[in-house]
Amino acid sequence: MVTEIINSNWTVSCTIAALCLPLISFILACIIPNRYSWVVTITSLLLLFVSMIMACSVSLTILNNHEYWSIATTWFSLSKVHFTVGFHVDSLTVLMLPVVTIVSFLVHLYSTGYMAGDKNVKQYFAMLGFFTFSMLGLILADNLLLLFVFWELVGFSSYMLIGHWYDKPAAGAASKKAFIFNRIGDAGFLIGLMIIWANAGSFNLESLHHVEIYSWQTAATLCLFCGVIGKSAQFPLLTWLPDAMEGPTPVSALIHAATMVAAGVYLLAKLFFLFTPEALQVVAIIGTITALIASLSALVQTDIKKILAYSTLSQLGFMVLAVGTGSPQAAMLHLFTHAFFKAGLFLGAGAIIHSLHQLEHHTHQHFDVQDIRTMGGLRKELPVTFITFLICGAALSGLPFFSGFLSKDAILNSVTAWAGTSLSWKWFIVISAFAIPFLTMLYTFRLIWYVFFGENRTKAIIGQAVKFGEVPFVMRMPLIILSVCSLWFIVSPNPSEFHGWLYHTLSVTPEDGISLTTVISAGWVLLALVVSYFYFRNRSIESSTSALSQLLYNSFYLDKIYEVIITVPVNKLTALTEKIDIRWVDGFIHATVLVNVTLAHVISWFDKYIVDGGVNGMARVAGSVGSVTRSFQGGKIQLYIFWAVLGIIIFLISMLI
Amino acid sequence: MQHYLLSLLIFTPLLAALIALFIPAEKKGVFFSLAAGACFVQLVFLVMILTGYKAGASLQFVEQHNWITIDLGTWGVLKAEYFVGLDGLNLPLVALTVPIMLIATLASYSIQKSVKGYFILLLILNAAIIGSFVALDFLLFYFFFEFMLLPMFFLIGIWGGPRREYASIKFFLYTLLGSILILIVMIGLYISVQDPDVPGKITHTFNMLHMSNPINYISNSILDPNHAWKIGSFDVRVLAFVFLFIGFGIKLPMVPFHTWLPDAHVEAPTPVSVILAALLLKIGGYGLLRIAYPVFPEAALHMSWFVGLVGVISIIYGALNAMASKDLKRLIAYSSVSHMGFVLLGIASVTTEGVSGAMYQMVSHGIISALLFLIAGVLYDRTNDRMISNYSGLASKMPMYFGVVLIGFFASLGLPGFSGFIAEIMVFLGAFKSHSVNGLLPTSLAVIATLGLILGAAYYLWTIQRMFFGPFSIKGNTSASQLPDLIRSEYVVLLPLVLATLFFGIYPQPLLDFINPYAQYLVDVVISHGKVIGSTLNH
Amino acid sequence: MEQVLTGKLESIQQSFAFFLPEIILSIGILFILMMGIVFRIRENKTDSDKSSDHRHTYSIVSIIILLASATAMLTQWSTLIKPTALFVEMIRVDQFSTFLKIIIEASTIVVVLLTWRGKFQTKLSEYYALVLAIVLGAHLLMMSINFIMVFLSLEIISISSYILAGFSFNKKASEASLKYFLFGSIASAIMLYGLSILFGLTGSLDFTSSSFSTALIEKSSPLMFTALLLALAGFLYKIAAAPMHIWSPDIYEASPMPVVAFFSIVPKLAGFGILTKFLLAISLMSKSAYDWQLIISAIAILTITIGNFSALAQKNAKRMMAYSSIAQSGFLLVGLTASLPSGIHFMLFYAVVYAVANVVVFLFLQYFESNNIHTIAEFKGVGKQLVWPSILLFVALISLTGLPPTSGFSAKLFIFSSLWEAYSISGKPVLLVLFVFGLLNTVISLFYYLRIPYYAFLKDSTGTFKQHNLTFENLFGFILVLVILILFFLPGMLMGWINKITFVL
Amino acid sequence: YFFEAVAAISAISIIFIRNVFYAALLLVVCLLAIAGIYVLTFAEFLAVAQLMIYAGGILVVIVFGIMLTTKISGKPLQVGNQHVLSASLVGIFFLSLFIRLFASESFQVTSNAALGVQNTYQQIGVLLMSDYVLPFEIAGILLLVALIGASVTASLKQKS
Amino acid sequence: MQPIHHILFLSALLFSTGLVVVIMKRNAIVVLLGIELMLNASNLNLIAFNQLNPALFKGQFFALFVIIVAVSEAAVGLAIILRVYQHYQTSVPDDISELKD
Repeated sequence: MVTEIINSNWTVSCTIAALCLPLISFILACIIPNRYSWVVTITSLLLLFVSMIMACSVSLTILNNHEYWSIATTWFSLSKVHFTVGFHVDSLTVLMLPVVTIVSFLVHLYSTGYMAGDKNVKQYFAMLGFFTFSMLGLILADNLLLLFVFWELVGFSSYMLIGHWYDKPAAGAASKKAFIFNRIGDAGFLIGLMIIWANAGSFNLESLHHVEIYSWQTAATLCLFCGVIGKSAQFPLLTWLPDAMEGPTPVSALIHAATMVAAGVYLLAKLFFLFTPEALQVVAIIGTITALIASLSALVQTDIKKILAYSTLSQLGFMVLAVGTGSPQAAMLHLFTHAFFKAGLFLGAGAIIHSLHQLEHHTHQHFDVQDIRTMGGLRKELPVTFITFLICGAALSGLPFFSGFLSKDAILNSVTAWAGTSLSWKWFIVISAFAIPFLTMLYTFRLIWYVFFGENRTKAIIGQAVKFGEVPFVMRMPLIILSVCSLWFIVSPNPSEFHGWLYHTLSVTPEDGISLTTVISAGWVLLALVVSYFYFRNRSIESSTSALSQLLYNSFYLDKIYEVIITVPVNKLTALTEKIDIRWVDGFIHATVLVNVTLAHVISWFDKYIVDGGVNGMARVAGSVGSVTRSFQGGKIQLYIFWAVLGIIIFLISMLI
Repeated sequence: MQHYLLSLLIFTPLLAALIALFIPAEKKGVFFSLAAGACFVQLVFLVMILTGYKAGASLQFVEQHNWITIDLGTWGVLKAEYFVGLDGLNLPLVALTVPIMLIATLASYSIQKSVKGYFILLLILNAAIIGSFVALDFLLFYFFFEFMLLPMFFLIGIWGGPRREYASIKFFLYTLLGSILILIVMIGLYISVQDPDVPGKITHTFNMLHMSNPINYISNSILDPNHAWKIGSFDVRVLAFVFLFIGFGIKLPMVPFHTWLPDAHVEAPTPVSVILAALLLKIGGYGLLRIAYPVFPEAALHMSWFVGLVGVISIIYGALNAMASKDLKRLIAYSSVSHMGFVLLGIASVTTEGVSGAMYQMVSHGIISALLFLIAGVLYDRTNDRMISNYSGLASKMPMYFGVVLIGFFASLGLPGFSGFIAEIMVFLGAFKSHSVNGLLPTSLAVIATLGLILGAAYYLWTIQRMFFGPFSIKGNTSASQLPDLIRSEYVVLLPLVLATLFFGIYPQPLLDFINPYAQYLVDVVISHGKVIGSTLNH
Repeated sequence: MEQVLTGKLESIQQSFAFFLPEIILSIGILFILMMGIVFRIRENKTDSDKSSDHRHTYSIVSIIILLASATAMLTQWSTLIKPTALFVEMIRVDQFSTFLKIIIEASTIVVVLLTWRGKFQTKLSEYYALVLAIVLGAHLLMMSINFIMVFLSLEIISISSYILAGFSFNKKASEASLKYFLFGSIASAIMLYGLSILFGLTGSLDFTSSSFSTALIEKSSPLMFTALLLALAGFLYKIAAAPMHIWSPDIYEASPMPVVAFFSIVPKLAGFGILTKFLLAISLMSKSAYDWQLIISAIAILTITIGNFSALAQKNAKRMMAYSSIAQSGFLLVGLTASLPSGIHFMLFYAVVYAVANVVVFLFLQYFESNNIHTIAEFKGVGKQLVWPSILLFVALISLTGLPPTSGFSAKLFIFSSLWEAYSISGKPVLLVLFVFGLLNTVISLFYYLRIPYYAFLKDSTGTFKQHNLTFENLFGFILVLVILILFFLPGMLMGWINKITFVL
Repeated sequence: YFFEAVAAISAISIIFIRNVFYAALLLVVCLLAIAGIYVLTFAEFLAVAQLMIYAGGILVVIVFGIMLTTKISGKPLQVGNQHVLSASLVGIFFLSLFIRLFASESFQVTSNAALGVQNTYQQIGVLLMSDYVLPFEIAGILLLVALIGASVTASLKQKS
Repeated sequence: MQPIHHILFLSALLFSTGLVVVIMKRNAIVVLLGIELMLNASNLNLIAFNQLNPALFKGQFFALFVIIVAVSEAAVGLAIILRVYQHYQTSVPDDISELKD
């Protein structure tokens, strides 16, 4: 399938250039002194633009000639084994390359407006560049080790970007949480890697293709799936993503919607051949649970970004579900479409937040700029934003003629095909799979109704007539591009047929005909739209205190559960180990290893320093032992003699008897 | 010249110490320049060595002179030599030692209290560390090994923090306990081993290379591999291995013999902490690789699961304790415990990957821990306060410092791109592979070890969150004006380390070229000898 | 009958040639006593206090005597390859005892120098006479092969020691002297009782004779064992080994520093000399019915442990050194326990190292005592003001602990090597116990040895110290410390010499 | 047997008598009895030495000592007991031990060899100057040392 | 029963008695007496054993030198006791205890 063609040198160098330019952007941003931080904005924008052009041209070329290639060079080698750095371009890569570079470039562009005036703008752009580099590396990597390297680096840049406003305690906490959750997944990923290594002896994806099926594969792939769970925020590690919304909104768009979180799905698709049916079942179940939880939670959120975050979660769950049902192509398709419309939604939300923030700045009034309860009727104030947001929202909710409809369709198709005709537990998953688009519709339009329709609550809060400013051009521009990308033609020329040109690159054997599911799903979402209109159109959001809504609001109290089952025990454990260290290990060693007395005297010697408890008790015991050995040398000579003679007697008895 | 480079490396600091002895104590600046100068001279020698070294497992730069030869009458001749040499195992460590000593010396610029004594001790310590790395004669090794203790004892005890006396005594006693265990084995070994090169009378030799060859054992001697001596139900050779393991493990340090480390680190002045963490700990791992494994291969194979278990326990336990630490230096010290657990795990796997990883981890940890302790020192220099809870939001106050801290912390928690990642990956490769290659370590052990990665991330990030994030505020009796960002002299010591850890993280091959042949050789030797000995015992 | 007698007389005449060192000592004792009388008479006449001059004279004269006797021994050295019995099987000169004798003479010279630097000045002629008498007694004790000679020379040492112990003439000293006397005479009474039974059982007073050893094998009864043990007790008392060690701390604390240094070396080594001979005789190349190796190891373990553990708690430096010397006796016993020729060689090496290190310690302890430093806590901050004495003292203490780079380490290494070898020959578990125990005790001993340097270097001083004229102490201490270090780096120098010593029963 | 009984009784009485002076006198009695035993076992020379040195020498010294100490302290010379239990345990142990051990041994007395010995004094004299000349000389030194020692110890009254 | 056994029993008795006296009596002079008893016990042994081979006089000579030693010990001992007496005004060893830890 993969043909190495020497002639394709051009694509190779283009790809490598596309990969390295963001890195150069990062390095430049690090080197350029603080005074010239404005230079950074320009350089990184330019570099990213070039990178994007290159990536797109590579993709287009390869899409045309199907000349997949890979190059590799030895990174380091142990005596017999070599670890390589290599890139491999195949259909998945080709799909992902433009997505990452385009979204990244747009986010860069957007950020020049959004982040204007931020004091750490240099650092911000540096990390954006670094992230793009890592993400591209992740896509291009031809072996699992390298993939893991970039996988981690992506996590690191995410950490840095979430924590960008480190003055905010919440941002710090969120970034830490994100990294640690990722790390938990990564540990699993690493175990999976190692199992593969130990059994197959290679990391190279190509050579892994030729490995026969072994019993270890289920374990290995499940471990790899742990990495996915962490990175793509699947159940049970999903709560970091909503928290990660503390980062700047463009970052959320880039990392936590379009690219990084999707990397998990990408990985699944890429390693799909390794997964055994048993593992896939787990994958499907996890995906379903995630999607359900997230979409239910999204229904009651009030923070605009959080709603989007939960929506991302549910979409990711949906994709994972797709992979689990044996259709990585569908998942990739959804990933592709999702990247654009979700980025568009986030950037749109960012635009709203930006303008509200400006407003807040002007009026010197404080209110929560991200709370949808403070918004309303923005349709008139921010028309461009409204339209783009609407288009992207429609794509998200899967209305026909939008890209989301097609990709969702593909997934639903594969789910039904997978479930088969016989009734089994798999039908629960099918039902859920159909419930999810419905829910998606509900929360999407709930959001849209609240934000853009109805009366303008912001004015009510501020209490005066204010002038809303539409966001600057550099910010509007990406919105428009992204919303255009959310239309159907990006997937397929036929708005009802997902087997478009994109799907071809992914799958060798396209299926034919408009399936029943397509029709059903179209009707289904329209029904949902109607429901949402009647249910949410004019309803104000009162903070509901009902148990159910609280449950959903806190996304089933997963965080609380973690606290109870992980954080608290770990804290207890650390306290315990500390105590063990001071009291037992030290105490034990104080008491016995140095044969009691020694340390008794150390301690009596230093006792004024050792105030910590525990040790003292030991010391006293040991000290008394010491004084016993001494006491019979008190000063009574006749007693001495007695002891000496007694010693002789003991020797005599012990030897004679 | 070529042949005396190692001796020059050892004796340069000693010579400088001797010169310093005759300079009146009032001239404070002289001692600093003298010590730094000596380190620079060493650096020149090191470069000469590195250029002259040919990759491969063989010994190079060997110097071998008779040291002690005593005729013991009926039971032969006792022979100890001045025998030094370099191979893939100790070259990286020597190459680590020299720059780290230079950095530690430079970082000692601010020492005020009895400067003369301080630098003399530092120079002696320098010589002893290099000596113990290059010595190939057990007695010589032991001499240098013990000789490190006294300068260290005084460096902690005189120039340390408020509980310095306690810490120094604890350090000394622990290490001495360990070295006594080593001494016991050493005595047993040299009595059991004869020098094959000397004909005629039995020559008891301290030569480590002879010790690791089973044919050199006097038949029916106490540690003769072909003759199973037993004490109670214990095989003597296994017992000897365990003694060595504990002896070096104390130095490493491994749980539960680690408690000297936090105390010593917390109390020691910054440069001494740097040396302690970056260099002294390595001697434990070095000893295991140099002595314990080659000399007792079958015992090592027999006990490997135990070594691995202790390694894993150290990883987890150290990390948990680090999480509980309230003192920055203590946290870093416990993280050292955790990281040195990887060394044990790697060694225990007895695979090329694992052993290479362990060796790589030693170098990497040497660089990173030096960096971390210098980082802690920066803060301590400014405020005399290392309590984590007393700081908040430092990132906005000292952005460059924050940058360096980030690099240090993430390097330590094993982010790709830093040397720690390469080392840990290789250790894991070895640990997971071990089960299928030689069946020494159960996979579950390796799986548990990955928990260490998560915990590592947790305690470092938590620290960052507490100290650097959030709005700026400090507690205690410090004021914000005491917290300027990094100054030039601090860059001088910090930057080389940052660059080194990056370099070895991105391009590990040069170091692996040194390490790998030895690791391969060691694994081959251990496995083949271990099997040979094991089979002769069964017959 | 007559011929037998003349033969005996001739052999006695020939014996005098080998007896020269002891004759020199005896004449020296008399000479010093005479000098004392002459000076006293003159003092009474001139009525002027010129005792300080006499101090020098006494010291120089005793050093000359000791040197003369040592020279005499050195000239004999080469002729001593074959042991020679003297005075009709009363004593026997051999290289082993001569070696120890030379150590003793050398240490005594140092002790004389210490006395010369010390402060007490009364009754010096008697003092030196007694010192020389102890040296003479030690010589005889190590050479004797006859119970009568053993007993007599032991008593010479003891009686002189009782008096020397009280030589500060204060309350404490007289008390120490009384204690020493009571304990010592009972120990010797017990030993005598053992010896008398031995005589009865074997019919021989010469414990190296064949009749003694055959009787030992033939009549190995509990009574024999009891008698041997009682006799051993007397020797153990001399070397201050458990359980006969209890006298030493009190005596050390109260006696003047040079006397303590003297006690810690001379009678102890003499005791080891005779103990070695006696043990070699009674263990009969381990043909004996009783496992003497076991008993000696048990004693060694006990001694090391008691010595070390009690030393831990001491606050007075001299007292601590007393316990330390008990522990060191235990280590010396380790060499004996191996019951190998190499073990005894190494014991001799250890003895040299021990003597040197101990002398250095007492040299500087005396110096510090002149600064009113008695307890360990009073060493606070000394290291910063009196740098050189503290460093030299530190090295000596490290050597006693047995850490590189001091010869104490080599000595311990050697002595435990022979023990290990003995274990691999015999496989007795008790030897292994002793091995591990002894080495672990080293860790413990480090603790108290380190306390003085610890206070000296790590604590800050409260007052200032007088800078006495230190050149002598520093120079002398430096030379001795150099010896300690050289013996680590080049132990072959001394061991080569020691290894030539052969043992014949 | 008479002498033995006397010696035994007087020795044991020393334990129970409380007056120092009487104790000393009892010792004399004991020693005299032992001298008697010497005579009976053909060690006349030793018996004489015992009489002269012990009874004549040591006892005089001891009595002298008792009187001096009494004079200094001015207290009656009563002596108390201590550690009674441990002392008697040790004593009984050794007594029973030795009696058992001695009883288990058989000592061959050379038959009538003692009767053949004549002129013991001369023989002793010759032996003293030949075989035992070194102990003889050393004993001289020992006595000298003791003399010096005693004088040194006792004479420094004025200084303290 | 052999003719020397009764002497040996007597010596054992004297030895034990001496030991008891040494440990039990509170007066140093009496302790001295105890020591003399012990020495005499040894002497008795020696003389008794001398009978096994009387021609050589070994036991007798030993005993003779023991007596000499006993004399010197007694002399020195008493001197020391007198000395202590001057300092402490007592000859009870237990009251003399300035040397303690």
